Amino acid sequence: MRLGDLLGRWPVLRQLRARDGRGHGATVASPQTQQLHPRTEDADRVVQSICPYCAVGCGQLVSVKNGRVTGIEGDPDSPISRGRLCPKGAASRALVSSPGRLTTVKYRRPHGTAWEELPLERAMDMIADRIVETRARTWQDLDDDGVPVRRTLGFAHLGGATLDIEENYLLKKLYTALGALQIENQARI
Amino acid sequence: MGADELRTYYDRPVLKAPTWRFWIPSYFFLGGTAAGSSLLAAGADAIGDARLRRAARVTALAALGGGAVALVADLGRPERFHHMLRVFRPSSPMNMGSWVLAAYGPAVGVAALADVSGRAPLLGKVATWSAAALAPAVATYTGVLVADTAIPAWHGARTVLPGLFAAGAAASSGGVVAAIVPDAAPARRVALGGVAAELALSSALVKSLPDDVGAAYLEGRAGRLRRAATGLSLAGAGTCAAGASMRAGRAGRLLTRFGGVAIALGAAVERFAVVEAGRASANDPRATIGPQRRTAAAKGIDGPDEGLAAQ
Amino acid sequence: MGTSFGRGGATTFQQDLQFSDCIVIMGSNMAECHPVGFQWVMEAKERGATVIHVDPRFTRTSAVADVFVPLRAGSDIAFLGGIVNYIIANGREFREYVGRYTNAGTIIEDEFRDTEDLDGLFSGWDPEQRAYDNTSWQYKDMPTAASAGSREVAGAHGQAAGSHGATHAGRPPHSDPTLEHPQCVFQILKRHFARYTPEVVEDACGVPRDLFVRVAEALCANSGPERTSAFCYAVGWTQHTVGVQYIRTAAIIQLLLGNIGRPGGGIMALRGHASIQGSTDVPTLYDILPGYIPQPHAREHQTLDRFVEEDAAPTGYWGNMKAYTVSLLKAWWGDAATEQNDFRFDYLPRITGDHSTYQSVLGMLDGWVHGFLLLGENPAVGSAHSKLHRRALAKLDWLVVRDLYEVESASFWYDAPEIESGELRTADIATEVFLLPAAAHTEKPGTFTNTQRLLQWRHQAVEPSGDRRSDLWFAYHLGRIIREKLHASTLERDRPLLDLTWNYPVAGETEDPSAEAVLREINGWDDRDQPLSSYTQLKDDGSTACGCWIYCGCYAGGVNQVARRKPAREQSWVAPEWGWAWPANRRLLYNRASASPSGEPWSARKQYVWWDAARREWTGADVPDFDLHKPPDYEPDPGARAGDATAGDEPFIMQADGVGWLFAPAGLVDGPLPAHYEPHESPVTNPLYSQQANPARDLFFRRENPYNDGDAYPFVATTYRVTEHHTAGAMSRTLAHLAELQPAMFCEVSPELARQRGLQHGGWATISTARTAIEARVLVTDRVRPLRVQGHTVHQVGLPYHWGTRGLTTGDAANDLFPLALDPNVHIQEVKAATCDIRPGRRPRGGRDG
Amino acid sequence: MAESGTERRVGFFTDTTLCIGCKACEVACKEWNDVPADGFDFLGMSYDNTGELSADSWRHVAFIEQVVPDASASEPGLRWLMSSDVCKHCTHAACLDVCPTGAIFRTEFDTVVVQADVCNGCGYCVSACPFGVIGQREGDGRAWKCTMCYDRLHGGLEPACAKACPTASIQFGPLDELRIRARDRVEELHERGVSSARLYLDGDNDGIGGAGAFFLLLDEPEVYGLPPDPVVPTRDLASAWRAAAASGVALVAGVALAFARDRR
Repeated sequence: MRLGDLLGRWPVLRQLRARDGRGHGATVASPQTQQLHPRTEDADRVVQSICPYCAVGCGQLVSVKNGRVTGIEGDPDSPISRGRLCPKGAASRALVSSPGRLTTVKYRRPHGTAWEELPLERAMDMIADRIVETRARTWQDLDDDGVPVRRTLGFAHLGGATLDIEENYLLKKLYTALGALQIENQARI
Repeated sequence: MGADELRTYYDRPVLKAPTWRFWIPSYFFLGGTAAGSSLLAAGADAIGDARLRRAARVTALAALGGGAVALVADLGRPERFHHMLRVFRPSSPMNMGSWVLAAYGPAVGVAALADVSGRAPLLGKVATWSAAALAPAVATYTGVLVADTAIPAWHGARTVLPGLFAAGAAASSGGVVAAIVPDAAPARRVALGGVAAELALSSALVKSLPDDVGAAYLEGRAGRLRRAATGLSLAGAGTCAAGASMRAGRAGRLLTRFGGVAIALGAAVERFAVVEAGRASANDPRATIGPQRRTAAAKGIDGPDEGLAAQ
Repeated sequence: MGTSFGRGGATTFQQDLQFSDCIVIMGSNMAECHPVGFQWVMEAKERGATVIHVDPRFTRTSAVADVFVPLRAGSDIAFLGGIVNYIIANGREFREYVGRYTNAGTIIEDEFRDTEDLDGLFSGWDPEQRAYDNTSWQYKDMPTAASAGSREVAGAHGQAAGSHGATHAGRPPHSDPTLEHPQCVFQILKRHFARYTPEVVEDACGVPRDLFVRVAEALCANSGPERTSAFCYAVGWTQHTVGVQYIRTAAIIQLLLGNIGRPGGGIMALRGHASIQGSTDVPTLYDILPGYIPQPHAREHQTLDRFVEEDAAPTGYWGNMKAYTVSLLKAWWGDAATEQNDFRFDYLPRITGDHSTYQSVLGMLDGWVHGFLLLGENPAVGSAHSKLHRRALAKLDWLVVRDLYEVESASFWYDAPEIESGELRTADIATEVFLLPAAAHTEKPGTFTNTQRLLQWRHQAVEPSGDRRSDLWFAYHLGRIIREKLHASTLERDRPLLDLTWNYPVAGETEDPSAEAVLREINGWDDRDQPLSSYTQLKDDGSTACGCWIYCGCYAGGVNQVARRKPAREQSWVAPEWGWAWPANRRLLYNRASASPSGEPWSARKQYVWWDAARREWTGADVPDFDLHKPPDYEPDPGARAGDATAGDEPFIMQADGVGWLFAPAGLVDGPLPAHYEPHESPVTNPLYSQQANPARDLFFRRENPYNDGDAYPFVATTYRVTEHHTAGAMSRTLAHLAELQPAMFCEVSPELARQRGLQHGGWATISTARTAIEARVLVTDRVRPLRVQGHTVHQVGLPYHWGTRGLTTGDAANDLFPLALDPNVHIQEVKAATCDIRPGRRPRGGRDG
Repeated sequence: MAESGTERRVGFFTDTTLCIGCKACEVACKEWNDVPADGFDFLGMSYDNTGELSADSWRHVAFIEQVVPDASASEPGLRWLMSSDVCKHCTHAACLDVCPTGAIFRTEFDTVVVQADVCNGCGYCVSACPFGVIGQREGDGRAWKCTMCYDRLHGGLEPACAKACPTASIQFGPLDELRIRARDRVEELHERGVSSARLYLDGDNDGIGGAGAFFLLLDEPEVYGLPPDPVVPTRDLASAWRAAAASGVALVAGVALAFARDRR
């Protein structure tokens, strides 16, 4: 950068020009400071969402830039939360963008002492096999008294209550068709 | 809840302790030494004592150089040291000090270089006297800097601290220069005078503060440092005087040298004592709340008896 | 809740709390666990309402309440029963409301015997089965069902019973409008609660008399035509061996005071998870199908007609249960479900008792449950006796865990406390573990149903990266793969799977199924494939399909009603155009009761829904929870069925008799009226009856589940959340900005207990039960107060349960301490009260069984 | 009095009677401003594990447990005070006055902001602040504190903490309006019998010339860790400089005297 520009950006000279003998205000602001603005203004889009923590159901606004969540704030339009969030809701951005999150499938073979990598497709196929095999092995057409039950008690499901209703619906539908009965969730706990 | 009993938030400090590390009191000492030396150099120039003048000029440059290093080293972002001259802000003693140093530094440098090189004696003279002109500011602004904080032990002593630092500047510069040229009576006198003033102002400082604030200078680490400083100064002064009284002779010179160094050390430790006292004072919520509670009461802002009692 | 009013959901919505004149928060720490919802309580307070917090601990809710009542954990029914008694004894009930809108006047069978007569038991107790035969609880001369008395069947239907009431009772043959008849509900109620005097309350709860009276008086003074009071509760009530009866008692109070169906009134159930209401409405629960239709039972329900006849009352809206069930079967098996094959009712697996998760866990330990799928759940920390759960996981053949983070339930095989202690060795654990990364709420579209039955759609913000997938993706593709594997099968058992309608449009390279298509199926369609707009359109002839009848209308007109986002400031305070609430977008349930029997508002101050005589329809601030054009004076003909059988002045349209139930002749297995029983583990003897604890509670007597006996464990332990963390901690311990706010597992004790046990503030303590011992940092605080109960002091130990072995802050799991002891109706564990001991210092390393 | 207040002065009014101690303000602040975590220490100070305002905590919720005599109940009642503290954005701001680089400056909204691209970490502001607000960040070296979300203000948004606050305990707006609202609130509380309600830093006549962030408290400031009568040190700067001038003169005189005898 040329000396002229450097001098031009020297606040002392700006003070002289502005006859500012104190140097407390705008004259000492850096170019970077003068360009400050809310990063949400740079978002590609802002999406309406709902907080995933408790059941109050606070509205959230999710800012997205280049396919990444850049911010999550309360949604002022919500008649329930009126734009406000609790500490957990306020930490939602960290929740979804934390480096601690899982990104790939981990597999532990029986008696294994360490996690192994496993392609998702392979994992899904193996899980399907386990379910089919266990179901076949433990199928009951009749119970001990000869009453039709057409079910398996060989495996169980426990779901969190942060699952969407659509997700719960498909799960219950699938498990019921499989004859799996021990389908439970957090509501029991 | 009695009015006498102070209430705090889990005994936690209200203020933040200074972030300054040992560099800063070191600079206070070195800067003061440089300033005093610049005055000695001018004095020596006036009486035409070349040996004393050279010793003073070189001491000033050495001390200031060390001080500059200390200043930069203490910054959280040393590479940005030049931002100190980014603005002109009279409300900031540190900013003012920076501008002063910006003028003082070159003067000291030129004076010393001219002397050592033996070239441009006139320029050296001008530089010497310019440095001397700025020296009082350099010696005292640090006292203002420390006083212009929220820390009770410092802010409460704002009218004494500049003087204490000036006295320290005299003592340390006199001490160092005397150690180099033991025969130079003016240096010895400046050193001894400095010590006298330093001891007087140091006790005046404590007396000027209310007990709950002044305690910071008497107790703990600060108290120990302060006592050490006093000891060194007195011992140094005694030795120096003794050395001077023994007309010439190697022994006398040796004593004077020792005395000079001890005096300088005393002045240095005194600065560390002041900084330590500030740290202790900031960490003690009572030192902050006590005096403010008294001024508040004077203004009629509700006192500790109200509040709960009203519940 | 369902048993009393007809529906298993909060009767009101959070914003409505602002119009309360008195709010009693009990069994809930609302300010800490629902801070944003709590703004409406603060609004009410600013408008002059009295806010009362009744809790074992002085919490952040107590801090802003007008009145705080310290209560011994587990003594809530004694306290609430005291209020019932106070109301009746002082004639403070809302007489007209009680007379017309409740079953107060109904005459009960002469054979009925109350706890008064049988010292803590009701008539029909069978010690062999440890179950009640509820024949004698019925309305006089009403036909009763055979199922009553069978613990197996009755117990099996907890959730269903908890969701809708009178499955067997219809309109009562005899009633006494004067409420004077000795066998009428009101008189029985009066006798039953007569012993719940302020003195007894003080003795049982440790609540000073004057303080109790202050609360009772505040409630009475703030109820009636001009004023309303509300109750807020959470898991502090449900997680007990008499949890359902806690809520019943509050329901009785609210009915007596006329606070149901009216603005500023009601009972606000505060759920702890984003869609926990949704997960019972559209359940992944063993005992119900979507919309609280019971899972058919092998003994009772082999055919659809028998099922309906057994389970649906002829009158009230449950009278249409066949239509709801048939529509569900059509949604699942489409063309394969026909009139001729009973709509494939036989495809539904049959239950034969309690198949709840705790049974499954014991099944793992006993080796008959081999596989386990955990989706966003962490029982290794979050379930009662979590140690037992970890040991069960180690017995599995295979385990699937889907979560955002690696939770303790996935990592137990190498970092469980039992590994540290040497009780388990990694190499010995044969469990095969699949850990699949889940998509976050921003990475998938879908619906949460919040605590006030409100369905809110989330738009997808970003695509999930790596192997992260939604559970919708997992369910759909798992089903697809299994169907492909079995497509050639001729086995009868595979028919339901192969006949299943499983064709959802997928999009994107990850082939994500369309959540909107699933929502459309939940809403349902008619024979021309047009989306239905109301459950009243559902038919029992197979011409309609509907995945969840109570959600019918959420996709009305082919529009995603759930995604509606009309800003609050642009509509009324009820905000009917924000999301969609079940049923039929009604925000305040039973709101017909906000008008007098003749249809006018009880008062101008409390008007909400009323009869517009000119336009001959119900109108007001909300969607009327009533037939829109049924006049107040409508009287059903004797033969009327279902909705037509409900009179114009009967607001509880789901109930067979159209009124709120002070007395529950059916639907509950542990009594038609609430009675105070001590927690299974309690340091005191029941001050009210010689029957110590709920006789019908679920217990599991086995080695891994020892119960505390007597003096070894002199203190009361209670668990709870703090604002800064979320449940088992996977969503908060992992985040620096939350973890730093509560960085250590701690326990809260009173200065007195600290002195007695030598506990150092800030130091460590070891808390032990017969199950195990855990350690925690000690927080000595006046907020925990020793209580005087029956003349001696009861100390309580507060335990947040957010910690585990993983995350940025780790600690022992409080749930390790608690046994399996469950409510018999809904099989929810008791973790709000148990006995324990506490000692200074850290727990012994190695063998954790202290 | 705005130095360069081209906009209306804005501020925070924190009404501690509405605070439920949820700490949403602390988290919302850190999430928006990317402030790092401040350590995972269990402090045992009621529910306060933040401890104090610092470079890494720009909001701090204080928790105070008090046993108080309750006339209406048979046993003494409890009072659990909660208050969300923040930078006061003083009218006469010590940190700004002493900052040698101009990193700290007064914005057009009359707030006090540190420019991270200018600060060289001299630490002077840390000792100067009479509230112990501003601090130096470990490993970063620069000074940090609340900016009242200066970037958000530019976009017409309210600060993150005020927006999140579930119970409107933290209120943001034009300072003059907030002050009127606060005084009405205190009157109302007194009428309700909350006689201990009082405002802190609500006027222009205190030692800092008024604050951009003021509070409604239920006890003395020091109970919340706040100084009862804070003063901006630079108020007394002149007297310090006078002392310096005097000592400078004395120093020169002293040295001159030391040479006097040797003049030839």
